[in-house]
Amino acid sequence: MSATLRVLQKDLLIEWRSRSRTVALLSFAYTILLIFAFAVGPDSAALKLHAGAYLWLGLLLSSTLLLDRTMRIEFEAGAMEKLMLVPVPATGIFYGKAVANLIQLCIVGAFSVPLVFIVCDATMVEPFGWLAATVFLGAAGLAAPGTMYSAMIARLSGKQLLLPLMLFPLVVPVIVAAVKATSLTMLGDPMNQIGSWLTLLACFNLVYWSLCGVLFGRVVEA
Amino acid sequence: MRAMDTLVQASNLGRRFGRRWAVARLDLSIQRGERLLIIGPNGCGKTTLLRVMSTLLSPHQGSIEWFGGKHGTRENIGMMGHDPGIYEDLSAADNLHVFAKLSGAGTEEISGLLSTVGLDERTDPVARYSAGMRRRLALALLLQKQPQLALLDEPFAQMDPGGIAQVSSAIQALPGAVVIASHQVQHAAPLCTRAILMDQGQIRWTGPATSAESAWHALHEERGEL
Amino acid sequence: MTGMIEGGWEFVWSVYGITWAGLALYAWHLYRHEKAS
Amino acid sequence: MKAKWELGVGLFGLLLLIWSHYTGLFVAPPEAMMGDVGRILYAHVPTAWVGLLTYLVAFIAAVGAIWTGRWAWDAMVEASVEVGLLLNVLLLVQGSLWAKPTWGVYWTWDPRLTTCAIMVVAFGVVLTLRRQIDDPMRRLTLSSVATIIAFVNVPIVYLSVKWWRTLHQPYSSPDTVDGSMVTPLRVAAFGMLFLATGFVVRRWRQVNTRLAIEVQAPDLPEEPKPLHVEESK
Repeated sequence: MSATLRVLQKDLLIEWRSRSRTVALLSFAYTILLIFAFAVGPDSAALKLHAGAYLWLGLLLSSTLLLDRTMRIEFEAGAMEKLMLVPVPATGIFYGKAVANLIQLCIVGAFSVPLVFIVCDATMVEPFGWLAATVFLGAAGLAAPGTMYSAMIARLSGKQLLLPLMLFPLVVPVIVAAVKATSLTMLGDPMNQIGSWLTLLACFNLVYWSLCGVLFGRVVEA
Repeated sequence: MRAMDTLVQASNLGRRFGRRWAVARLDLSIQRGERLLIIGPNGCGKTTLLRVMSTLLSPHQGSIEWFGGKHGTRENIGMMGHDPGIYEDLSAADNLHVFAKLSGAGTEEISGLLSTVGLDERTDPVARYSAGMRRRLALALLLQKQPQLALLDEPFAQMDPGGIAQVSSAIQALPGAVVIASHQVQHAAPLCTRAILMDQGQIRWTGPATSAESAWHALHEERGEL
Repeated sequence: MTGMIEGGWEFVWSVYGITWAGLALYAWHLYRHEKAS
Repeated sequence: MKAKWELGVGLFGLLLLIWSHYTGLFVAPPEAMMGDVGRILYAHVPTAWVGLLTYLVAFIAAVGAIWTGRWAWDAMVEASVEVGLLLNVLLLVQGSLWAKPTWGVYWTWDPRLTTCAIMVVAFGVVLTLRRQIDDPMRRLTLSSVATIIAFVNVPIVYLSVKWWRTLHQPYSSPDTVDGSMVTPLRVAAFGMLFLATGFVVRRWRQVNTRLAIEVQAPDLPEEPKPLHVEESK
């Protein structure tokens, strides 16, 4: 457990020191959202209706960039091998890095939400807490398998193509549930289905945060 | 008492990559406090042997045992490999700070370590350091760990003369056993007690470090390269 | 028997055609590798 | 490579399949609701069941490979994922060709079909991964992990797509199969099962031989003659 915290501290220190890159990630998310708005056109009805979709598409695309970078830091200069030689247990490395990715995705999400509200003139019918929960659970759903897969393919040649391809099947339930929950919070939830969507997201996270933690050791040692 | 002193015992060790044996039929034992020099042409398996000894690579043949198989291996092994194993976004002091925290060691002597390897406490990230300075940082990380078994792959590479002197004194100060794989025999030999010459993954000669130079020549004569 | 879909044989034939083609293709793929190994 | 029982099983499955498809196409009455289009089910349903079963075998093999690290499991992962992918792709095509006359459109976001499409990518990646990695041990580990994650993902995707598609309006799927269709359907299912078993086991033997050659340690370089080095004075 303490190993996880220390790896997390390390990663947050690295991200803090390379703040410029995190700002670049944010601006990337912003440009994605603006491009969607331009693509859909000025009529606000469509924008308002699909605000949730734009938020999550922006987050999804940013997450691929983020995941690739956080693993490159470990593998490019051979730091991962030094971590293993400390020795830091593989579960500590996985959970530390996954939580660091989660925090950064939440930051990107937190900064994207206001922009979505402004650009898409979205409304907020349900209490804000639901939206925050959705962003957190959705980001967690992207972070766990993302950290796992980016570590698996870090040393492969075709990794730029492989990461989105590998993540796609896992992202579908996250995006489906997160976009639905977000849209329900924005446009009203007459039959209060948000709870079931968030439970689905929570189950997804439960499965993958534990499964990836168990398998990560084998992946790193191979 | 002999078993107690053997830090690494490798018998008939083999490791291959695809069809080629990088290391084959290798018997080696390293005692506490011993300083072993590994020399040999490029691609003779020096790096592979070091990586196997560091537990990062598992052998395909034979066996290898650390510290008589008694206590933990990885926390007592320090490796300075080709990759510096550092975080480029952090400064040298931060790198040492991070790894100290990760291993639960104290962070007081970080500035001392930096001066022993000739690095100052500048705060700009290691990404802007020269190759030589990165290797000094890698050495500092190894010194910080004070390992029972220190494995150094080309410690003198890309080092200026001042650096070589600092690396030599730092190596001499290391407590446990030290294994150095190096081409700069003139710098490495004085630090070591024993030497082995490897060629195509096998040990061709073993003897005192003082005659490492002549062993090197003998191999070249045999190959007709001189 | 109202509401029964009329015809549609072309879809039935294409489904069976593609299915059997796929299975035959894989059998051929196995045969080719049989020779190789 | 020698055992050939699987060829017999495969052929037997082929015969069952031929009989059941012939009966389904020409002998059995048209389906009550879908008429002749319902005959697609004799090919579609067995492909679905056996496809999923093959993926289950791949999952078990992957767990076995991770657990024991033996090459036999690794070969089974590749063989069953390959055949599973074949059946999966066929299922996708059959599904959309079935949807057109029934629903008027090739793609209906039907939960089963959508999950099937996503699985093609998930398991396709496993094969891509196996081609990209040349170190046998690493290939075993990474492809097994990818298979396990792909398989665990199936129910989650199915559930989320089903809710996504139907949470508001109820969803009816004409799965009820009346009496006269049952026998040919069941025979077709067994036929496909035996055929797929023949494919998987045959492919497994081939991959096993390939891996055996690849993994078999080359003979060691011969003992070098000692080097004559005069001890320095």
